[in-house]
Amino acid sequence: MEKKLLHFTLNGDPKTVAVKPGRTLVQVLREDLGMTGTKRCCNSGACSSCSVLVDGQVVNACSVLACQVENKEVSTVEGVAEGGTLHPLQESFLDEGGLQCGFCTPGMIMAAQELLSRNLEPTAEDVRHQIAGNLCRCTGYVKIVNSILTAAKRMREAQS
Amino acid sequence: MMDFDVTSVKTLDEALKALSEYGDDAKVIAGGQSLLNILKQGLMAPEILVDIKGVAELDGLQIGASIRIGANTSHRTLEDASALDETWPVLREMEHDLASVQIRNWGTMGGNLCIADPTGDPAPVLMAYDAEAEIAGPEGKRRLPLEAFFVDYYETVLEPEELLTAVEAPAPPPRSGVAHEKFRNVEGDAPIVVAGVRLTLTEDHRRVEDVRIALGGVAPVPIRALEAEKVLRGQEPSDEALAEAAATAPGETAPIPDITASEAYKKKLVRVLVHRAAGRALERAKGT
Amino acid sequence: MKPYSVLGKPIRRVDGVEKVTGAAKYTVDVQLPGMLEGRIFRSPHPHAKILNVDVTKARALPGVKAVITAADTLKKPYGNWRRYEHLLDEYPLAWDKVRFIGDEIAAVAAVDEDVAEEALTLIDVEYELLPAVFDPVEAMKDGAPAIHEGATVDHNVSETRHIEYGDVDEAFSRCDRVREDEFTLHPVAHAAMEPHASVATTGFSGRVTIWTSTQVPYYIQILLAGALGLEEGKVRVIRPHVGGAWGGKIEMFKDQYCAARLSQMAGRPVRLEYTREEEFATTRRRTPMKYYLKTGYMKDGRLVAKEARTILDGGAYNGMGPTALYLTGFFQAFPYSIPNYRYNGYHVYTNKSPSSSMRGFGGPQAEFTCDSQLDMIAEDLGMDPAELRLKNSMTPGYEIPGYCKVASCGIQECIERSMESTGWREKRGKMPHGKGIGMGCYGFMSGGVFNWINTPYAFSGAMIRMGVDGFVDVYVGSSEIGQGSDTVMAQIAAEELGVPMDMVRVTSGDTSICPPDLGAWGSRQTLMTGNAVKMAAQDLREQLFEVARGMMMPNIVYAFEAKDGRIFLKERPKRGVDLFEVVKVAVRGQEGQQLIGRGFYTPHGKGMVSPAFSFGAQVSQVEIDLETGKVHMDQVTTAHDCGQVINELGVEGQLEGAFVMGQGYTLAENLVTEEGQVLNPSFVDYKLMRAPDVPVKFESLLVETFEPEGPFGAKEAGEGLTNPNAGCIANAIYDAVGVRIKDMPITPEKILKALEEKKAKEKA
Amino acid sequence: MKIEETFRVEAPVERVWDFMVNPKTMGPCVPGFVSAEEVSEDVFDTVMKVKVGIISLKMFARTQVEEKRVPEYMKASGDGHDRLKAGSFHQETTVSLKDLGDDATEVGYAMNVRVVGKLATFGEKIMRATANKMGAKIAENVKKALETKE
Repeated sequence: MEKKLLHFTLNGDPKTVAVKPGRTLVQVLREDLGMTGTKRCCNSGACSSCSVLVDGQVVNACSVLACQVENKEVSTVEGVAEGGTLHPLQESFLDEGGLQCGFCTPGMIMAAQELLSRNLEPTAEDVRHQIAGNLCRCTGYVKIVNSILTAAKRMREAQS
Repeated sequence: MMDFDVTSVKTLDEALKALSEYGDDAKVIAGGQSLLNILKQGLMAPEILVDIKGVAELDGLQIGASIRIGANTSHRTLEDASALDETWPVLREMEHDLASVQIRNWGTMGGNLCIADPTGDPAPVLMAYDAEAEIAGPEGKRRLPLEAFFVDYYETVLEPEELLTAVEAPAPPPRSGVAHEKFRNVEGDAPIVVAGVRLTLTEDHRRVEDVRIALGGVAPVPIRALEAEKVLRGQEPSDEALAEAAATAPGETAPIPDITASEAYKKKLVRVLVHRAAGRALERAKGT
Repeated sequence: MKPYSVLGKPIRRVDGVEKVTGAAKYTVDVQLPGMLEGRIFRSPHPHAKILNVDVTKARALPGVKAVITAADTLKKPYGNWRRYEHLLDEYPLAWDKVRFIGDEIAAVAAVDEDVAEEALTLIDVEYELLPAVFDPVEAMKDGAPAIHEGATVDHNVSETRHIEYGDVDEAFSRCDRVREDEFTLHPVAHAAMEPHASVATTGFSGRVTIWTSTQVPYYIQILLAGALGLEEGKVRVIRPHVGGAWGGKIEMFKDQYCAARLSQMAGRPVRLEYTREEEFATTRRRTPMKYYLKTGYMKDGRLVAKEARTILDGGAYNGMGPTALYLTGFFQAFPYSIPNYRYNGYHVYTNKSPSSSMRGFGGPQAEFTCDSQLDMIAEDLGMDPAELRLKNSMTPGYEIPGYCKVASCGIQECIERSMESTGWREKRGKMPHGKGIGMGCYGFMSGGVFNWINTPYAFSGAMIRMGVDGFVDVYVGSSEIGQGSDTVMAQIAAEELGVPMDMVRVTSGDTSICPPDLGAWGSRQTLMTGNAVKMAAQDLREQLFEVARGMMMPNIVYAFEAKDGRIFLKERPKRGVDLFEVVKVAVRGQEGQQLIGRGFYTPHGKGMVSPAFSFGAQVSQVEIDLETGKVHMDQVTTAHDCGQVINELGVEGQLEGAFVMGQGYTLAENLVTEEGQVLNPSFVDYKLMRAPDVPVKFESLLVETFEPEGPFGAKEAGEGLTNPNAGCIANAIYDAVGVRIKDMPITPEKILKALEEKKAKEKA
Repeated sequence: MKIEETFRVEAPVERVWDFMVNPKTMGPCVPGFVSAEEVSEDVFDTVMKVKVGIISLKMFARTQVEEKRVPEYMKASGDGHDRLKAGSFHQETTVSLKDLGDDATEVGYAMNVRVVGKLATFGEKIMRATANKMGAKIAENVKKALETKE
């Protein structure tokens, strides 16, 4: 099938890529743009390892046709740390032990980032609900939930 | 294999034109949260996808005497719509617990209904709310009750050149309560059985004036439990009456056994969920 | 309070920053110029003769660069069982027969995945279908189809294991009571988030370099070299970050062989990544077992004799099944002192994907059956099941002659502390119908003393170099697979050398740089590689002291100490020098001497299983929906004895993760097959626990003992933690609603059915 | 996946037999049937269009008659796959006829299909859902074809 030009913003930078119409966003990010921070794990929208933000909303990049993000803003885990300093979410994942093998971590962080962008005072239940789609085989989620709550707390403190 | 062309349309007319042009070779994609999985498996090989996600006139809610949900409205939009709390709160409840946030953000109400997976969450709730489907085609628009929209397992009444444009549900009559129940063994997972109930009391709150019981996951299509409704209609709103109706419902179902549960167990779940949903609907009706 | 500066504290993972920023490279992220995409052609039949394989059409497809079939292989069986050749039953590509749906027949490398997939559809194979058998008991019957024609295979039984000590029959004859039960255990998938994947490239020198997702780089080097007919030095295995493994990556898999072979033939790098469907349907599974258990005991609760029999559904090939066969028998007698014990296990071929090692390596099956039966015994005696466990649990110094010696053992304290903190005595049997509390106990090995490949010895090695760049470089062959071993090794080195963590760099899992190490299986890294690292650090420290002595010229011979980046006189701490001044003097001094410490470890005379054992007790509290049978996990408390805690954060993480994995094993996960076809090879249909399912309250009690054989007294904290989950949940369910489910998984449907049958009985 | 039906046809057993052993006449009774070609004696190539809900696949199969006991029993087996090889299947079919006298026949029809590949794993539920209906439809079509006087 003919390739078509796709224009979108990736972590703030304008991108133009020629892609086949049948390609998914995760393929374009990982294969065509070499942005391998976003992981492909189940390729069926059931594990959310490939979570990225599209116009600020978290989606499964394996279940989004690349051509559907035309003119939209996509952010990935590579864009979370700014100016060489880690995001509070990343710091608290390290402090709370919110990761082990790390394969689900980029997706977790993107899902958490969406939550905190809407609600800086989440309860543990809010957090568990937000990451219900994100599978993790290592941690049992306990320390991931703690990490996100700690990040929220730190971000609140930084604001006040 | 994902080897197809995609044409992104911006208006309903463009969409319909594209569909009548390509006919059987085309499939409609909105959010594609289910469709893409089927395409990846190679279980369907369309020449072209008609991408309607950008059709603004199919997106969003119109709230008045009834609620009109554009086919392109995302699950997340419904989940966040506080304007529903007054009259259609259970739509929000249901959406809040549908699949994962990632899927709610990109998946649409129209897509969910058109895939016609009988275990889908929205259909039974919408059927309880007495919703209608609005379909656009070459000959213009037609409307039909949502329960008539589903024909068979993963099959709807839509002709290849037709498009679901919206679902519309009236405000429940006064003294009504609505509730949604579902069972799943793992949270955040697809439900095994879903129940939606709308229960309306008589003015004196002494009798059940009307009731609608809708079920998902217990037949090739979402169904109404009409016998169970009959049992309850006109009765005193006692727990016994609810229990009797709930006990009737399983007889109206024909669940497909699968690796998640046997036919017998699904029937048991029907009784439990109908009883619970009816109970909560009754409480809400009393509160009005 | 121990004098440690980095041990026993919650320490950030050394690989953490890379992982939270997306910078960490996993095998699936490796991209090389000109890299081809590989795909594997698999059998659609559970059992068939291969009459003909025709790949001419596939080879002719534009964009296809290489296609391999058995004709391009050495047709030599391979596997971890090099020391037990009769167990080698698997070939790089099937040539005579296919034995399960998914058996590998051919592989292609093409310019992209679309072309590769199209090429697969152009491969034509002629089969002669053979009758298939899917149930191990059926497979053992006369006239069942023979899946392998090995001289040592009889009625599809590929291996048997026997364990016996004490006088079992005599002991049974003097027991007050005897209880017999049968259990069925189901298959589950490792379901690591990162699929099996390899990227291989062949240089003009003929040297193969492979990046691969594995627990055992050293094994892969040997096995791949063997399968390709190369000297081991001609194969370099690099293990990038690994996205989970749990025993699912301790063997050579076809992605590794095919990527390497295809890269040889195409002369270009080849990536071969399994799809999620291939992960579920064609790799490995936790071994399904039929378990028969007979226990004899006295009225006072003393366990006197036990007999266990298992039939393992091995699937189409041995995998590591025979080890699971042995270990499930061995740990059936853990962590209790049972003086008379007999075990007979049978490993049986069936036409399904092979079952093999998975976290616990037979332990979860052993403890589920053992703990379930113990509670039934306690009820029979009218005893508190926790008291029964206290009465019979092992104590330090416990010995099973000829099998193992248990030096450190904190099981009793674990039981007591988990009882206290959960209010066991107030709760057990006293909560309202539907709520329940249950206990499970466990013990597990800290690394196997055995090795399957080439030598009988388990070994680990380490090398530590200090350079003028101000860093300590630790080189180990251990495998960081997410469990945190790199962090543990860094802590041990930092502690021993008295330097801060951020001065230590760990390089692991590259066979051309790191010392050989058997890798990550059997919970061996902390104890075995840890000992090697400690020894290397001591060796290096002595070298530093020597130089320091030359610098400081103390007039009498003082003992030196290294701490906080300084080397000083033990008795006069003020007199000292900066550690890196010492390094600089040594390296830049007139001798130009290099500071490299060597360390190695291999257990000798440590019995047949392990030099040391971890122990623990787990208490779970559940609430059950009496109308649907659904189990809600309220709370879990685990008291774990891992000797000296190295990294608190790491141990807790392992405890929590292991429990939730076990919760899935017990309540939801099940790899369902029908006539050999896996029906749920996706995360849509295979149910892993999700965040809202896990216990809201999770309590980890770290019971510290000192293990003389472990580095700083440390033991394992990884696999053993999966062993008690199923039993303790099953026992809590029984306490809640009085039904005992003996066939796993314990689904809501089974619970509800049992509840109804119970009601019916009570009526009658 | 099993498709089983036992039904009564108002037609003499010989006629039912001739009808059911001939793919040209029997084929059209199977929903989705497209064509059947005789390759050699008792070997047929058939094309089916499987359309189950959203799933729509063209399946190519070769069927071989393995056992015939005129006019009461026939066993046939076959292998097939779809164009993209998303799925392949192996099927065994037995037809047994019982003469009920006065021009009526009892037909026992059993088809055991083993589908593998994505079609089986993804389509599992969908196919189970339709298996029963499939059997009923076949029976209905056979009756219609045979009971209408020619």
